[in-house]
Amino acid sequence: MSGQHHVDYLLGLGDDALVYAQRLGEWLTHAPQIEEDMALGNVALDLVGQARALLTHAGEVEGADPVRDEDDLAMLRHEREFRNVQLVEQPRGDFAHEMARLLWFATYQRELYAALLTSTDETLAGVAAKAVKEVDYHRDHATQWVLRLGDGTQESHDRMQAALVAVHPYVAELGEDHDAARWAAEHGVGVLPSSLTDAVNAYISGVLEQATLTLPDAPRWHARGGREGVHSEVMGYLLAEMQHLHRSHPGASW
Amino acid sequence: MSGQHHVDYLLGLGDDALVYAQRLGEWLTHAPQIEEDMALGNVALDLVGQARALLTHAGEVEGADPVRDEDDLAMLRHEREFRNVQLVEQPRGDFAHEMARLLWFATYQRELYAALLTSTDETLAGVAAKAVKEVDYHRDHATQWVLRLGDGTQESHDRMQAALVAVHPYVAELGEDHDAARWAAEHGVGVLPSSLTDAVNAYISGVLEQATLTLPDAPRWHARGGREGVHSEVMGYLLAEMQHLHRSHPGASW
Amino acid sequence: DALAEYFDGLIEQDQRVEPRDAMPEAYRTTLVRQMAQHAHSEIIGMQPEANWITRAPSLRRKAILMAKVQDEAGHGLYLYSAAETLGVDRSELLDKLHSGRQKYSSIFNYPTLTWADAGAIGWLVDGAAIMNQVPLCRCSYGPYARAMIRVCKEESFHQRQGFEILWVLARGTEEQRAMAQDAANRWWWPALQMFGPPDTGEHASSGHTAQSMAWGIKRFSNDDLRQKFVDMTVPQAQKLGITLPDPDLAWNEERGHWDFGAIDWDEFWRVLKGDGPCNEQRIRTRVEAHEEGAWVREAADAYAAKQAARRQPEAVA
Amino acid sequence: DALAEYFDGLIEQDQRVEPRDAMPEAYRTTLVRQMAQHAHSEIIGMQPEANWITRAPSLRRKAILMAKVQDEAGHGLYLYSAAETLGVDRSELLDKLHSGRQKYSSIFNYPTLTWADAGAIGWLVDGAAIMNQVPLCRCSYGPYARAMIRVCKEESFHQRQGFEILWVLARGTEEQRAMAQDAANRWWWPALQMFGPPDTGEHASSGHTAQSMAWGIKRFSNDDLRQKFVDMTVPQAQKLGITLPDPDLAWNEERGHWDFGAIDWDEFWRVLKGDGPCNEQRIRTRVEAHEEGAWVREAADAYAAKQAARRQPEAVA
Repeated sequence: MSGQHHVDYLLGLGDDALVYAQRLGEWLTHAPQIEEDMALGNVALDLVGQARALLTHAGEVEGADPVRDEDDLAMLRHEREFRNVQLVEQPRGDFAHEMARLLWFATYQRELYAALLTSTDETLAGVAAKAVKEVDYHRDHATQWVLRLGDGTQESHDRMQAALVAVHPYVAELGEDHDAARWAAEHGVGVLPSSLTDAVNAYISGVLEQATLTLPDAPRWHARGGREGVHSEVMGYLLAEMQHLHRSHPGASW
Repeated sequence: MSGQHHVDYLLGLGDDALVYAQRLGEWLTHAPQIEEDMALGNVALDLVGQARALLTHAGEVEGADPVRDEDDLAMLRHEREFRNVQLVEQPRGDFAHEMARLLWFATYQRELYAALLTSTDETLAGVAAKAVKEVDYHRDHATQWVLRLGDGTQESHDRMQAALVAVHPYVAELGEDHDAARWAAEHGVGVLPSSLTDAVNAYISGVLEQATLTLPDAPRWHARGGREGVHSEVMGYLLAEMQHLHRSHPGASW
Repeated sequence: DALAEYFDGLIEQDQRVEPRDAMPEAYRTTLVRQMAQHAHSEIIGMQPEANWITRAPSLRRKAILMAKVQDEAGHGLYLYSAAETLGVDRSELLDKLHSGRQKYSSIFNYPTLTWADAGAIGWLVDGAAIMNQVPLCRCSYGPYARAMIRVCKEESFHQRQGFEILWVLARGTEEQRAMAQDAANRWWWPALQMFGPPDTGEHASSGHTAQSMAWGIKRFSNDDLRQKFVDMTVPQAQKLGITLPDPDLAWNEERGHWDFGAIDWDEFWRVLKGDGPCNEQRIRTRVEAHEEGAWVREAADAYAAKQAARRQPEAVA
Repeated sequence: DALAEYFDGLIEQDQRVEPRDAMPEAYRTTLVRQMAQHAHSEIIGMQPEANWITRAPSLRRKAILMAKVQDEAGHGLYLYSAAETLGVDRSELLDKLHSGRQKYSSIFNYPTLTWADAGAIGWLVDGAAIMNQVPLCRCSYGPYARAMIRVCKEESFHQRQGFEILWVLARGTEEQRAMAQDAANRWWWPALQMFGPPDTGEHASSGHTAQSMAWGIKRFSNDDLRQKFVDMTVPQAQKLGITLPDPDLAWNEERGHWDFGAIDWDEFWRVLKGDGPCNEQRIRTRVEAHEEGAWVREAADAYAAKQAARRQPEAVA
């Protein structure tokens, strides 16, 4: 089972990156300005890169015969086998919604990868070393936009505040400990998500204050279960789109 | 080649029904009133029934070894092999848009099936005999709504008129003759689409006049190529959604 | 007084109360609330299954599923009509649904994650609903009882269809079997919760069970219905070859019933109070459809008024 | 006058005209129009390929495609900046694109129907674009020439990537091979049309070729570039094992060039004038993105203004 926990832990990290890259990829040609098509494309590209490294490694640790590669894992798993948090699978909203989501997610990833630099899983530590710089930029990009939108016009302030409310039910899941993470933390492979929460909240509180925004009240409900493959109903549509071509040509190379 | 024309002709009819049923199915739980969830569901259900009969028959006429059944044809063909007109694949718009589309499509289907009652392809004539009554109801349903919306409030009038404009570039394709139809007309199997156009236009003009609406000017462009498998870019997403589950379990029964 | 006596007499003799009959205000209120909640459940209950219409794995299944969702819309309409016989208006009840002042069955706050969920909903959720509803065919209020007769007939058809979906999956590929089992795992406990809190103990609610029983609106207690459901369903699960996710499930020779494990009533209350996976989504979807359709309904009204005026030109002039 | 003489001298000596240099108004106008059209083509040209980002068949291909579409955004930015050196504003040029007063390359009015289209666009469309653009690296207007050097380097990378997509497909399953061939069938003729109408004959346009050549903005005629493209591409198609959809394609020993069949200029003009499969869709997508982003751009401006004011508090007080 310890092997499975290790795999599941890596899949959780990889699926977060993959699924969020998928949503960010939808922005290309739809961004508010061309510079932002590029910037969001960059973030998505970094995340695809992280996903590829993490899924490849997950497949190696799993050691199935034959070994499942990044595409086997991305394109041929069923919805219940994906271990990403529900935050990243939510449909694209307006630009404020995306910046709220990116702020939380990149801040979480930044703390996560910083902690993983010392992972006993050397491949994972290597991924983290590269990724921590990438997500530092992502966090900064989101921060700059949250400041601009929060302290821009009345409309942008209202939209940004509404976006924080919309995203809020999904952020608790980022800090929820699950079996695979508990195993990983015990073995020095990974880190307990809950151990990152204070640093994440501190950073975000700082940004929101400077942006004249307020952290919303505790939401009436919150998302749970992504790490166990329980997703929201939008996930199936996302996977249908992502996997359809690959599944339409079984065994083909691309 | 004559066999292929026969198959293609049937696929064209079947794909129209299937793809439009797919779009109409999206309305369930989204209609403006519960009665309309039921009514649009009914139309969709009739069209799925027509599609099943037509695709099954197309597979039999094709006579591949093994014979392709309705699900092989619906779930395992690629986009370029679908022969529906582009009208039916367009994304769901507002309710006026749907009623504009349904008015054109059901009026077309009504003339079509009436003409196919005397098809030398007895199976096709049988499908037409059942379907002609169904589409008569669809046409009537659309007609009643176009009257209500056209002659309802100012907003509904404007939306209905805008919907006619939006749908207009897609209606010419319904009346375009193509190789398979020419073959079918020559052999008494089918009918030239162009031969239906006058009757379709006459009916719709009558409805629009009564609804205080006007037929839009000739559009700057019009859709072409659906019968040869050239679709609009939305088609791939529709098929991904429709086929993903089936393709995810190769060889499974349901 | 005489009216109250007449009503009490009807109830005592197990006869039907009809809209024209005088009735206690509390009886009327209870019925309106119950019928509305029931209607809302049908309407909201369309969503989890409609989620699979565009993705059904075969055209036959697509057609069956469309017809089922359509039937649920129909059930909603019967039930709103039944409620309207007591002087309320559908639009008023919908407003209460949309604003959260009236509830719907909390089972629909769970997501349908795989195709097998369409089967599990038919088998377990419709199965539990029928168990609740069959006694209502003998409900003291005539219009409700008659609506339920019609609804129950269709529901049992749906239940068989759900069973058949799972039957085929359970005899399919390894992945299909796993899908069926997973769906049963996720829907079993919420289905047991559909009968409401237990009749006694710390989780019992301060409900109106006794009064509803006296009025002939309710015929069996929550726990009795739940036990009947378990007794009916366990053999079906065995036939399917699906394991129900309860290690305490065991035949009790003495009781002549199946024993089952403890239900997580904390989860039940949590979801009921809003912290379920889909509460917000279900209401949002419903409200959006309603709001986006406002201009259509207004147009239909305006058109009807114009038509009426045209039919009576002298009255207008 | 002296300024005109100076300009003519630069052109004669094949030297670069820079923003600070005086230049004829017609030269300026022609350049602005051409650079804008070129920039618009990069921006609109993102759409057909972005259409496959979420559906790319492997993660490696997804990454490459994202990077490519991003590069196109970058090219658009270089080119708008180059145009801005002549005193116009990007937002003004975008308005002209959105309202149809300025064009983009008509090739992007065709849909990408299969994954192979991502390959065909790279191979044929970028290939044709490079053929058009390489001479512009020696364009008389400095900022344009420098932008083109950068663009061309990336474009030839894209062209190789497109070729490689088709290479893999052409060596793949039967369905993949058919997909590659189908894409070539659909993109070949539109790619040939990318060089514009023929230099002579009934379809020749009353363009500004002669003047542009004299100014060093254009270096080769449309037909010359088209021939170069055909000569380059035919051997590549042979290497791929793809048949170009032209029965008249034949090596002409005498000319030392490939002969090719008649281009359907009626279709070219029809699509250019708006009756192409995607003209409306491309502009609608672009306009929607722009309009939906208006509040974001306004917020960024407002924030920048506030920040500037904060940096100079005394100026505000």
